Amino acid sequence: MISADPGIWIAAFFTIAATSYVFRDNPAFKFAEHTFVGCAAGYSVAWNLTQLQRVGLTPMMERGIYTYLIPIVLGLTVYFQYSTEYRWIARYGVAFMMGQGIGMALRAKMREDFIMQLRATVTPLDSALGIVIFILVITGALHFVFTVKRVESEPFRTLTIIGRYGILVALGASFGNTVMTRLGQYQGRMIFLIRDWLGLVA
Amino acid sequence: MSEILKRPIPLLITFVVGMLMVLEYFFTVPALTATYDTVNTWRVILYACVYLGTINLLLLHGRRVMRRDPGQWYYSAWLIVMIAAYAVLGLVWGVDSMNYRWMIDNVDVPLGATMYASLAFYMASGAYRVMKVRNLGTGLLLLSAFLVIIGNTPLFPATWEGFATIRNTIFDTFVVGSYRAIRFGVGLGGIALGIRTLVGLETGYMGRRE
Amino acid sequence: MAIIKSGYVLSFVAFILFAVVMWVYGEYSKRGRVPYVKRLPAFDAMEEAVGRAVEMGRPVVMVPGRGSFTDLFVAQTVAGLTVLNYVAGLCARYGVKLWAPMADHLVIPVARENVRDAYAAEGKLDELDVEETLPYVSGSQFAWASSVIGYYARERPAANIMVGAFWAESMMLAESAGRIGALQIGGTARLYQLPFFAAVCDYTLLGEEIFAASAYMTQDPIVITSLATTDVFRLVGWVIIIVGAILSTVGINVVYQFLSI
Amino acid sequence: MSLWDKLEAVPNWVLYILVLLAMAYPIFRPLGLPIVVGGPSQEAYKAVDATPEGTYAVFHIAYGAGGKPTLQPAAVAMSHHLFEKNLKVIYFCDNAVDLANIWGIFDEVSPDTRYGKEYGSDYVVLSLTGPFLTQAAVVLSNLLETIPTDARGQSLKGMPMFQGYTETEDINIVCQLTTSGDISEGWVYQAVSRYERRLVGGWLSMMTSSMIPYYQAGQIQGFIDGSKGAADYEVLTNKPGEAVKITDILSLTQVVYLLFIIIGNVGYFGKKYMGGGK
Repeated sequence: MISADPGIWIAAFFTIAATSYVFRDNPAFKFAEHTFVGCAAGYSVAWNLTQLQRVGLTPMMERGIYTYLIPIVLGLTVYFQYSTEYRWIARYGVAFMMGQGIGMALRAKMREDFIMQLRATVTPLDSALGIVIFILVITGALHFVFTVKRVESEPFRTLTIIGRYGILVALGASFGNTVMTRLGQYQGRMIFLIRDWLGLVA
Repeated sequence: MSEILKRPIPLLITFVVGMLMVLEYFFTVPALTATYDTVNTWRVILYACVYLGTINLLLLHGRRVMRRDPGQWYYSAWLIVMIAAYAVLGLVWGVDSMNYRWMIDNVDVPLGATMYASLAFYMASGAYRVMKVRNLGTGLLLLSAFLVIIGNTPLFPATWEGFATIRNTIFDTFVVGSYRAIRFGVGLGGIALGIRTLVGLETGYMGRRE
Repeated sequence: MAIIKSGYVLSFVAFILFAVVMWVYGEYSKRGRVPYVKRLPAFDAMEEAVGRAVEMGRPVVMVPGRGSFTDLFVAQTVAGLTVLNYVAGLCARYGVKLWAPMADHLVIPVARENVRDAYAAEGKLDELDVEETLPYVSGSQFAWASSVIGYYARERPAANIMVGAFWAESMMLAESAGRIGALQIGGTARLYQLPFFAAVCDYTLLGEEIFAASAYMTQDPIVITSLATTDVFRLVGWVIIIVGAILSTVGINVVYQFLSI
Repeated sequence: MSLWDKLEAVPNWVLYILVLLAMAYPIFRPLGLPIVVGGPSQEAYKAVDATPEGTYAVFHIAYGAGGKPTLQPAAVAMSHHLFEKNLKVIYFCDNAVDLANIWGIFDEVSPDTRYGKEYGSDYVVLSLTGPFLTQAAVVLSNLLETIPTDARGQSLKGMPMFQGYTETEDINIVCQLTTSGDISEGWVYQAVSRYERRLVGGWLSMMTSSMIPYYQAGQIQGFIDGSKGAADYEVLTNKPGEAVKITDILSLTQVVYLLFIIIGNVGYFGKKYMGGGK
């Protein structure tokens, strides 16, 4: 039994409009896309203003944490990038954001992306699995060496070629998984259209 | 004095805050962690003050409406109405209200889900049109993709468990080994970029180097 | 003494060593001894791509990615702009039409300045219209992608070069350009989009190769010292893995313990 | 036009109609194929199962609209498991779509009626903002100080589940479901590396390749590999639902996909070697 819920009908319209783009760009898609960009911007404004009030302003007023003025002022400096003369003031907010962001993103990489990965590979070469991983890691690592001329001559050159083919097989596996991702995502929409909207299936 | 304010002091802020984050990770020093927690709280509040993306959007589409760009201005006008509606109703009703959930579930979710999902069609035409075995490299890539897709399709492992084993073996060997080699670079390259930024050698984000 | 957490000592020492090695390479390059950088096949392909455009009398599309300067993909965006600068120079020299769609407000002025410099160096600045060659297409992902795909279908470019940070739109671009038979060179360090470029492009820059390609073009000492430093650590890691794996196979786990301090 | 040219000239809209039909048909006639549960899903299940009763679990919902069709079923199955284990669950998100997704999870799981759980005593929903790595640090180490209220504006310190709550130590496991690489990798840097908590990952299957080195190195306990992992977890928790349905249907769609690759290449090689070379 076809759905009577207006919300489901709106959702069905947007599902079809967003799909139509694949066949040909058309007004329904343009309308859908501008709606999507607009409401995403709209709810992020509402969300962040709510957070600013709950996390920043209320504690500052009620618990007297006036140091919260510092991040608020830093945040406002960013708007000076619109002025040509005082553009440099915006650098204060950006500098704080970049320092905090880069420092946070940088700090664990040595351990988790290098040391721990090395440790996971210095395991006994007593299984076919372990040996293949070992070969792929050392050939793959050589493939990304760009500033050492010695690595471009034998025997390293062959190892780097093996490394590149290993990487291509791995990328193929990743591609295969991406097929499942994208098809699975649209599958969900198809179930919505046939079951929730048209009610052709229980 | 104003020259120091323009560049050296912002770079110093980036370095000091960046090093605070790094040192807090390696050393258990209560005062350091307390400062770090405060800076994180400030970062959340600062984030909630910055609406540049929405402002740029309003400027861009506002200009299109003012100029009455043919075939575009009414879409831009609608976009501005959408920003206003979702922003105001989000504050009036509350972003956690059931009314707002209705607006999200019936507009945003179908749009967001379907736009990404429609990439499935590009993958289908891509598979047919451009995924050709042109050389050994693309051949290996396609063979591996083929075996993984078969392993991911319950129809095949249900007939012969070996298909699932082949798929899992490809992941447990090629993907682990090769992506670990790739991850070395992501990690070390990320550290190099991070250090360059903290010491002020990489200031792309501050606009061109004067 | 500040208590360094157990299991983090080696990482901290390695982190400090990384900064020191980078500083040492920096000092060397200041005295003119910039480290060597490998010439990648995809780099030669760019010359081939512009040559093909001259023969076919069709434009070259160069997409420097959709990243910005303030997000963590700044390095990929800068690499993309370097390749844009190089391709723009070739297009100016051989009188080929270039089209480079823009997606980020902060990147536009820098990209246009780069291309102006490239055309000026070839003495062809008068032939350049930055508004048309580097148009701001859109900030939103799918609107941007549909405009680029529209350009491929209309202009049928001879070559499509995509280097920089890409997201889900990479498959759309690669598929559409492949459909019209353009010679494709793709490169990104965003791992999730790498499979599409590798599957569809004629030449692919895998992950960090985009940094090596841009470093080769500019010989920028700052980027090259970074590459050289990461190579030092990669090769040290290479030796550790070989020694460690062999020793642990015969039951000596000293390397594993060393990596755990 | 030779046979090979015909094979290579199928227009796109025909391909798309075939894909749509292949997706629609099994919805009417489910194939009902058995699910072969993968290793990583089993490890994820075991990790949650080994969590001591009464400890805290952080559950990060970050798949938005794009990931909802394939990952929301995993969130539902995992929520059933967390409540069955009598854990105190801290749900958190950083946008309105994921908050709507969390309300959707509670509609299906109904923790109050089915498990006798009470909001504020057994589970809570937080809405945060800021760069992700900062959010993770706040949730794991400085929650009550930084975030005064929950998603509905109620005070956290007043809630029974936060009486005597000690930051970080009380959190036994972090579960996350996301479509963003920065978040899946970010959790390794924060939850595993900085705060040494157990981590169960969950993402779109296209992200598995770049995350699997962390799993093989033991940094991640187990993970949900897209809709396939979600179906596995539904089977493991004995709650078959949307994911089992999607994976069943995917069988036919992916077979059609394989045919496209084959036909495309047959046409390509036919033309190249049999006649009318390119």
